[in-house]
Amino acid sequence: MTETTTLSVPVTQGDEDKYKLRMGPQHPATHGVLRVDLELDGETILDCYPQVGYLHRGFEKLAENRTYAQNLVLTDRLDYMAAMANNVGYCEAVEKLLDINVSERAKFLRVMVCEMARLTSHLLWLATHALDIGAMTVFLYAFRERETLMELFAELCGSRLTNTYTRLGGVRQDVTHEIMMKLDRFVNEFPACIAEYETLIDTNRIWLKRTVGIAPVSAEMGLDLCLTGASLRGSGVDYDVRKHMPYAAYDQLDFEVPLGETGDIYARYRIRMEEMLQSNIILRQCIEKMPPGSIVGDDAPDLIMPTIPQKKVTPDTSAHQGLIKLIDDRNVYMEGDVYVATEVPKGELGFYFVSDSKGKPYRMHIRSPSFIHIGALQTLGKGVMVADLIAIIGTLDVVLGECDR
Amino acid sequence: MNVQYKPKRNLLGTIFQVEILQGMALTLRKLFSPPITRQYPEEKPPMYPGFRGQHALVRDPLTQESKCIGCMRCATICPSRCIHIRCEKDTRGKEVLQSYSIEALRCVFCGFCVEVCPVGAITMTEVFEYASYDRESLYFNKDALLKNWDKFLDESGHGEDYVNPFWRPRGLPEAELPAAQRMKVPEDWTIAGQFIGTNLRSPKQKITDTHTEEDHA
Amino acid sequence: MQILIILLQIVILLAIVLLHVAYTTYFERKVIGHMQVRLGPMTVGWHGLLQPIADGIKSFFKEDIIPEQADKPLFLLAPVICLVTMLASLAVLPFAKGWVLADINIGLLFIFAMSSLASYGIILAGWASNSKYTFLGGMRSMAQVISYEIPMGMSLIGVMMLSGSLNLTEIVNSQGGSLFSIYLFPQIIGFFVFFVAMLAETNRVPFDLPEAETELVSGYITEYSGMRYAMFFMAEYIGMMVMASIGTVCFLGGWNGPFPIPFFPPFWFILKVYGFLFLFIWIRATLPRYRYDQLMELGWKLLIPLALLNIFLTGLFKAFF
Amino acid sequence: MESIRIAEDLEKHFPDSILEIQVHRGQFSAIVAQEFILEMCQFLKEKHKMNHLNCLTGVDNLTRKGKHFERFEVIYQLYSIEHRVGLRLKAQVKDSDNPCIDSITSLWTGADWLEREAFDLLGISFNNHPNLKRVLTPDDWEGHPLQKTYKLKGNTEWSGFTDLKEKFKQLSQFDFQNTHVQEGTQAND
Repeated sequence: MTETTTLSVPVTQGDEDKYKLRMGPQHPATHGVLRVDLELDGETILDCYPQVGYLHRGFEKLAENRTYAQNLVLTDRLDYMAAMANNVGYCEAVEKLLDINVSERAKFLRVMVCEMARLTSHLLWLATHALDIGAMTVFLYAFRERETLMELFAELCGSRLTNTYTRLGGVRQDVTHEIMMKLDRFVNEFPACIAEYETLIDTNRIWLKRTVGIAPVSAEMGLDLCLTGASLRGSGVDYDVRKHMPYAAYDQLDFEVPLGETGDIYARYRIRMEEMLQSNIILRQCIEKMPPGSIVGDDAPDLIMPTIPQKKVTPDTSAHQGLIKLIDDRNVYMEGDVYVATEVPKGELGFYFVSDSKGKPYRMHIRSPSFIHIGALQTLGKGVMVADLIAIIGTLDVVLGECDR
Repeated sequence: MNVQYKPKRNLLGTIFQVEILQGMALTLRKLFSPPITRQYPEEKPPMYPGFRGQHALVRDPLTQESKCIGCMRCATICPSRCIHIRCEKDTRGKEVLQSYSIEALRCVFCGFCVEVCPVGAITMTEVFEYASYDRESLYFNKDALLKNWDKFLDESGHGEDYVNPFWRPRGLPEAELPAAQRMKVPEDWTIAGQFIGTNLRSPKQKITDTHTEEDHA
Repeated sequence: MQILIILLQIVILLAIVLLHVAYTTYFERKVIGHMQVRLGPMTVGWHGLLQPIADGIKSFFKEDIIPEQADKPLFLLAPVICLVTMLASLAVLPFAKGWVLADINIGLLFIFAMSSLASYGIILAGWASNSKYTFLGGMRSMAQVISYEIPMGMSLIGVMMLSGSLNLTEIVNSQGGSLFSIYLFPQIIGFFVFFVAMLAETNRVPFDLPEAETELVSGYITEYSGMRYAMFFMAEYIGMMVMASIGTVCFLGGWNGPFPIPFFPPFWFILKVYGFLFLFIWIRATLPRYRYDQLMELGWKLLIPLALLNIFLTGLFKAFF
Repeated sequence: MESIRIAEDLEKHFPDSILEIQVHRGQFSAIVAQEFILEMCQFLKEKHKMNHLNCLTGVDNLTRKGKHFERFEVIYQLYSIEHRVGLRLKAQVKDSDNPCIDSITSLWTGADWLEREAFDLLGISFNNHPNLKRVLTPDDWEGHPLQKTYKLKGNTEWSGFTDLKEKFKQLSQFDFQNTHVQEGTQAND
């Protein structure tokens, strides 16, 4: 039927009695359109080849032909579980590139929506991860809280999923007293909800059997595979962009980064549960510390940005030791490149921008955690069973919208 | 901070399946708790003002025509390039809108067009149920967009001079806003009335807001 | 005449059981729905009461798709095998004193035989569909049945030893009429083993590996549609009822209750079966799923030794008291 | 240690390969020649504990001018979790027709997919890469979309899609009932 499509699994001599299974792209547990080509011996996976690209929309090419402000809507569609966090990541990167100041209130609002997005994403992760392992009741309990947050998003910015909330130099809307009241009530009730999920799965012997010791990742291995986020912290590597390269108002807030030891599925599960509690603490602080003021910075650009440089570009202002040239200068649209990482729920979301002094990015690269995590699946998926592979896909917390871009 | 693990199951817990029974007790309790789901077609979700739904062109109560002045700002900013505008100069040399169309199937519902509009002509209504079986009916031309506005006014019961206050962003100084967005808004939409960080739970600093009482009730 | 009466009884029994199947699905959806803080079916009829009828009509009129590469005769036969064996095992169940179609002396063995044959249907379905997921589902089912027939049989040996019979009516009678003389108390280990094996035997959560939705799409029934899919479905639910009935008969004293109900003797029996079904559903709403090898481990390393221990203890009990 | 010291140290060890060290918005980057990129990464990873590879990507410099810029450059954003300091290497790939650079998959397994992505979208090949195939676009895709020469609007469809349309046209000649009739006649023959 499909002569044109070549099977990517290389068939070599003596391989004929391997059982080949193409899991996905339409499969209940591959979280979107991930396809995994498996070679099985019974139910044990001998080789595992993830295939992505079914959702490739060419964001990096699209971005080269749109202004910085317009590209914001693309980031909603990266990790659609936490669109707010992507918005913030994108804006932080562009603000670094174009040297735009953010108002203090906007910083706190950004942290607030970031953490709300983290909660929505982690709740959805918990829901689907538990469903993958078979505990289907957790699914709806988690959605109950997620719904509260989604409605808060809708009230705040007019959209539930693709928020487009941040703007260069600030955010789109201020919070109201009502929203903060609702958020406050949510923050108070949330730890009890976490306890509820934990009653169902945390100490359950079947859950423990399915998660403890499965797909362990040591610290070296995690760094080798370039894992980030909870997947790396599960192995005990203390790497959280919010602490290492603080952005928005994270340096003014007090929170902890949970670290695991064993690096197995259970450790990552515990870390995400702890992270939810930490997010809750951050939200509480945001409510208490929200500063007054405007929601955009003083030099925030208009939404319709000019496409030519506003000031003359002056590189090579001062030289340092011959070779090192400091070309830093306050100038919008000056040539140069920045890499800014933010901690989205899935891991480290980085934006690498190259500017050629025009109003559109010359090159935008999205370092998407999901893409790298699916790449790691190739290593982690070897030698486990089919049921474990499902759990591993769940624990890596991949979103194909972000992976394929 | 290292993650805390719950204590390991002891022998009695293993024999009597304590943790499974706890889980089952929870599900049994939930059997008698009220459901959280919404019976959608009968029961509509709450719509907040400013929901980015169906597009509409605001009908000017004075002229019964669109307010659009044909400045092309919306068509310029639109990231999916789904707005098409044609203007012509009339006898007095004034730009007159000839056609205005939005391809709703290409729209990404970012709301940028509404945000940049200097006169508040284009808006996004709270209508979200307008799925259709054919593409043509989702290609809104000027008449369709004006009709959308009438439909929205009918359904929501607003007067014909209704202006969605959401499109005047909260928390911005009045001076930074275009003229069309400088409208009369409730107190807590201005910077003076904005939410400032407080401990909402401590009784001393309880803010005297009418919403507070309702929410706690 | 005799044959006519029996035929009439069979028809009545079938009608009642199939109606029960339909409404067990409704009950399951409703109970799980409410446990998951949602409502379950609501649109067809008052609170969705006519939903099972609508489902039945829908699956009856749906197209019966046969995959091109499938082994056609076996593909068509497999659901029939499943359903017929499950229906056949209904024959020996005593619903009340004298309310039994075939009061044979090896009732328990007959039921074991039939439930093993039903898994034959599942394996055939997995093989004949010629699809990878169904094949894995069929393989899992085979392994599961082989491992769990043994602890299941062994767990009931204790009951057999106490009652001294394989006839189900005899087993109920030997438990006496009072609540405290039922075999649940002396055979608590046996009951535990039986209960776990029963869940595995009927492919229910946490042992629903042959049809593990998130792993094998739908397991052995992936390629089925329409009425044949519904037949598998019916077989599964009849299987649940048969197993619940066995549990009731062997451990909970069958139709005996605290007091007899005058015009409807099987009242207590049916109530106990409903209790079992609720437990099935309740567990489904709560627990995650085991992995395939862990399931084997549980069966061979825990349940069989426990069942053997139970036999040993029962033997000691018999010998000394 | 600060980024600038690391950059200087790198310059000390690879004096000929470092073309320039830039700082932009406080971020340090070293423009390097492509020859010793693997050794440089290894040096940074081992000596300066830059054990986290943030980002690996390529840039097509066709319409961008710079002193040392070649047509393609490969960006390595490295970060030391222990010292909390990062450095960016911008390796200039010399051959613009057939760009080729050493793979760093021996240092980071995770670079595997990032290099595949750079190959897929920019057409930069990586020596010693275990499985250099397209990752985001289909295997039979033509061209590398992120090159500046890649046409934004084409007048031809992707061959896979035209094949599919051809197939559909062939199949639509037989409608559903006809197939049964044909089968029947064949059986009779």
